[in-house]
Amino acid sequence: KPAEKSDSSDSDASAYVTPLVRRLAHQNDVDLSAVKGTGVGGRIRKQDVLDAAEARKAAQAEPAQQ
Amino acid sequence: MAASATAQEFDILVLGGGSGGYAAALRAVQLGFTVGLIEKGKLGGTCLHNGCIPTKALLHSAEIADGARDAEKYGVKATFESIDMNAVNAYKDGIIAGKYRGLQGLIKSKGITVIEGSGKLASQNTIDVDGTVYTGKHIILATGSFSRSLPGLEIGGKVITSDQALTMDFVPKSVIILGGGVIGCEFASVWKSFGVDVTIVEALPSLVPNEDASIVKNFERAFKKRGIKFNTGTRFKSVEQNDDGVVVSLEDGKTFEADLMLVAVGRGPVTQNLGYEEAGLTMDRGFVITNERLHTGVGTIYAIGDIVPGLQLAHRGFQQGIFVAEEIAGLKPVVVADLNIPKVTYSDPEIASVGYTEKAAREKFGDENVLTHEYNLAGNGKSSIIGTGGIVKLVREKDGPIVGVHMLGSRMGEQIGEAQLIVNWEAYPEDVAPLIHAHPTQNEALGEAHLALAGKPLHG
Amino acid sequence: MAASATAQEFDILVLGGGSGGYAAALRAVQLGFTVGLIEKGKLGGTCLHNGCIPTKALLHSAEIADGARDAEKYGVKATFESIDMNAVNAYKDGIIAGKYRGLQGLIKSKGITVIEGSGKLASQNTIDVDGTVYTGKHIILATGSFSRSLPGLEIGGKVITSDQALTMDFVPKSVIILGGGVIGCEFASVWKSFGVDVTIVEALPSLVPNEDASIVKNFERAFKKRGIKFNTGTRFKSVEQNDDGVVVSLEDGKTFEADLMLVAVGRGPVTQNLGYEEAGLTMDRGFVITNERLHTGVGTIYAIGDIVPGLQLAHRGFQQGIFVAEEIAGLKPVVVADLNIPKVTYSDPEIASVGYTEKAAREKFGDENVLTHEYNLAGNGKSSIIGTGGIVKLVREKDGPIVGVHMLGSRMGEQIGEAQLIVNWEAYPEDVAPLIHAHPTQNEALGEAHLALAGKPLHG
Ligand SMILES: Cc1cc2nc3c(=O)[nH]c(=O)nc-3n(C[C@H](O)[C@H](O)[C@H](O)COP(=O)(O)OP(=O)(O)OC[C@H]3O[C@@H](n4cnc5c(N)ncnc54)[C@H](O)[C@@H]3O)c2cc1C
Ligand SMILES: Cc1cc2nc3c(=O)[nH]c(=O)nc-3n(C[C@H](O)[C@H](O)[C@H](O)COP(=O)(O)OP(=O)(O)OC[C@H]3O[C@@H](n4cnc5c(N)ncnc54)[C@H](O)[C@@H]3O)c2cc1C
Repeated sequence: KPAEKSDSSDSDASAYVTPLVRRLAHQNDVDLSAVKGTGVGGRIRKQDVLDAAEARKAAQAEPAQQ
Repeated sequence: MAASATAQEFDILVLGGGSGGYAAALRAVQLGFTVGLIEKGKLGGTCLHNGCIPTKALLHSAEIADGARDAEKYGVKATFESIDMNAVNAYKDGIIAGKYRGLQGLIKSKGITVIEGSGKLASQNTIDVDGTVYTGKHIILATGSFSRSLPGLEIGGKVITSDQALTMDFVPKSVIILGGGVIGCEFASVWKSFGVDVTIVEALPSLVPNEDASIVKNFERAFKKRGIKFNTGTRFKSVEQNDDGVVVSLEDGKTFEADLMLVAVGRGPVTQNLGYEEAGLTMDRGFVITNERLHTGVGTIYAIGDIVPGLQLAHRGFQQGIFVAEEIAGLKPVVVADLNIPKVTYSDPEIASVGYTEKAAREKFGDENVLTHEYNLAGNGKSSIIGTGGIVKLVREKDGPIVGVHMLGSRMGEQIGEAQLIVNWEAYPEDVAPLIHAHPTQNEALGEAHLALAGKPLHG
Repeated sequence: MAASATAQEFDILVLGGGSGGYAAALRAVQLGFTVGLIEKGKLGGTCLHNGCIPTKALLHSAEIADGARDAEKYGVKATFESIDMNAVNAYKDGIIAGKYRGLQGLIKSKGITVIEGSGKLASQNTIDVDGTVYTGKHIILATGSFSRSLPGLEIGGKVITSDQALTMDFVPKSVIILGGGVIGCEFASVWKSFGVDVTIVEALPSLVPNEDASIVKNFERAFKKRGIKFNTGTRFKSVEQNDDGVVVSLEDGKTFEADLMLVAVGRGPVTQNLGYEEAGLTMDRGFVITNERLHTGVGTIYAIGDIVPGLQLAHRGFQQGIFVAEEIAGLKPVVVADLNIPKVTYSDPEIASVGYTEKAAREKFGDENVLTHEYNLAGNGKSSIIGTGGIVKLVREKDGPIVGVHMLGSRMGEQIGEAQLIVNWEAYPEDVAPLIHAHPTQNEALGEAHLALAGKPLHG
């Protein structure tokens, strides 16, 4: 997929996360490599991690409710 | 008992209106609770009236005196004449009065009921204030601390504590300071700048013994260079007062003479005869024992500030006060470990530290898992400009975050803000390194140290 | 051409040994490259010899002068007599000499080849230094900046720039400063403390026009209180020199007289006749245009520092120098936007800022998505103790991170370290709030501001 290639520098940039985001991801058991960053250059922001944590919680809660 | 106009029932009763108590009260009313704040002396407590604030005012007068004395070095022709202690006290008291007025106004405007008088825990939910009984659904104990002495060492005459030292109307010729911790070193610094012959006597092997070894070494060197004398590693034995002053003897037989002796051997908790034991609180050498969340284990009673074992610092009191108010409100606040609370000694040079010392980190993580870097302020332009030496020492877990920052130098206390964020946010040196710090500041010394520890020193 | 003992081929050739150039060279040798560093003047460039360092030395002499003058307020009897400009210069030059020696030693010890002489880009891979041609696989241009003037305004005699102002051997009675930006305001501050009658003339509607509106307002008020005069909003028209001094006329006909006029209207890039256009670089009003990663778009030529449009600051130069060395090494360094680079004006009071102003944030995120908080230093104990007012202003995205921190007050420049971490790490006020700051510091003003913006002010 050649389209993905031009994205590679983007994903390199998003590999940098702030210590706050890293710690938050750790606390919420969120795998950063699976999170899509919405910040400048695809950078992962705090809200992205919170959203990912929320999404996972929702996914886990669903079967339990049945 | 006559019915009083003041309500006698509160959601929260706070005993003691110092740093811890008033912070708890302020946060509690913000969260919608009714609060009764019991204070027998002055709102603001030790910190405002006999602690942080007056000492820092003296230290600023000291800085001004040194500046005038050394003015010529900077091309300024000025003559230092003398210290006018009445004027120093007027300045200091003016600062205290301003802050005190502000605090009283704030407490009042927020609707906190201040109950003047001496309180005693009467049951798990009541406090007796000079005969009137007040009820609180929750009780927060914040009765603070007092200047301790050693067994058999009586305070009086020419043997004083910080309380007297802060209200003296003359500059002594010579002083012996018993205790080389924060308070002792701050007074040593002030007096030296005021022209006093100062000798510190410390039983432990060094001054500021809680600090990282590199800080200790450089701090002692700086004090020596300033002409502040100290005798460490030998215990105090006795003191005699005579017409001329005091004669202090150590256990090894050495004696020292001076006009005065300041006893600065620590602060004891104010907990005696306050009904704490009777209510069933767990006590240890006078301190109130709590769990990590500051609950005493009895009813809905919490304890905060200097009566809880640990760092005796005003901002720890603030933090604990806020914490308990939020805890009562069910907000589940985050526990901040003492280790990660910033500590500053405001002497010249200043010491600022947060997190693990190198030694503690080695014990915790193992020798092979700790890396350190020491950056010398000789390489920092702004420090040279203001004429200070010093160091920044970083302690990191190998392949892990910065776990300790230790700094020494004039004005370096102000760098503790960035340092504490780094430690509390578990930053790696590599996280700090790309953020080049403003030039030329003392702050960039922190940046350089992180660059170096990240393996890419800029100027090294 | 005679064969020279010095190698003439390098992995990296750096043109200009100022903040940007020498940082690039140092980082490049660390990464294993061979480096030739071409410098026609003195290593260290503007910042060390005619910029940051000497101005901050003057500002410290100014602080000492003010301290001696106001000593009585703090209980210190001292008499301020005069400024001895020769001694001021000796102090200042001593600082420069020390740093210069250190830098030369460092550059040498790291194995960087310093090529003395004036270089000119001869092709995409070569630089001609006074007739000798050197080759670099990569070239980094870092030729810096010079004091600009206005069209038709000639420098000379009693009309000077910062270069002359930094080497004056007398204190003038009165000065007119053309330009109310950083450099103009720093000199205004120094001279006022030295007893000079100072008037700033600024064409834009305010002093320090790049700062947040709240900072501008409070800064102007503080300068006014210090007796620094300024006339804003009207453009300079002409200046006449006579035996007594200068007469400055504005476009509205107003005139001002003084001993001297300092022209501080900005810095222009040093790029003329250096072969830049000929090599095909994109130029704009003398600046070298690059992409975000500082590549010029031509061959392997990069540009850094004051010749690249944006903030003209030494630490931006350092950062860009390090960045380009790492970029060449393939390390893919993180881009630090100019917006997130800390800025300090070292006048009294100091200004420190990083990130969006309120106005810029409203434009970027929309009026309804921006929250701000202004904390007044009147509530900060340490600021009262050292006798300064000021503010801390925070700008946050609603439900998002802090995007701007703006501070004013004596010594507040040193707070920029914590501020830049907060902004660069995209912290929420709620991330900062639980970390109580050390008491009593100026630093805790930052803590209070974050507590307030997180909805739980401690003292407010
Ligand atoms: C010389 C000196 C310098 C210091 N410098 C610093 C510094 O720079 N930075 C720093 O962080 N810390 C400093 N400290 C420590 C700081 O002052 C204390 O940590 C802080 O005041 C503790 O707060 P607290 O609320 O626990 O107690 P306190 O401030 O002691 O307040 C307790 C209050 O309770 C009242 N009280 C006691 N018993 C009763 C009762 N039975 N009924 C009613 N009221 C009662 C007291 O009157 C007092 O007002 C310094 C201390 C000293 C002595
Ligand atoms: C009065 C004043 C105060 C300042 N204060 C501050 C401050 O407090 N903080 C801050 O961050 N910034 C400050 N600055 C700005 C700072 O000095 C500059 O941003 C910084 O020096 C830029 O670095 P540079 O490497 O781009 O250029 P420069 O430092 O100007 O270095 C360029 C170098 O290139 C050399 N050079 C030029 N052309 C050639 C050639 N053809 N051949 C060989 N060598 C050449 C020059 O001799 C010079 O050494 C101040 C500036 C001034 C004027």
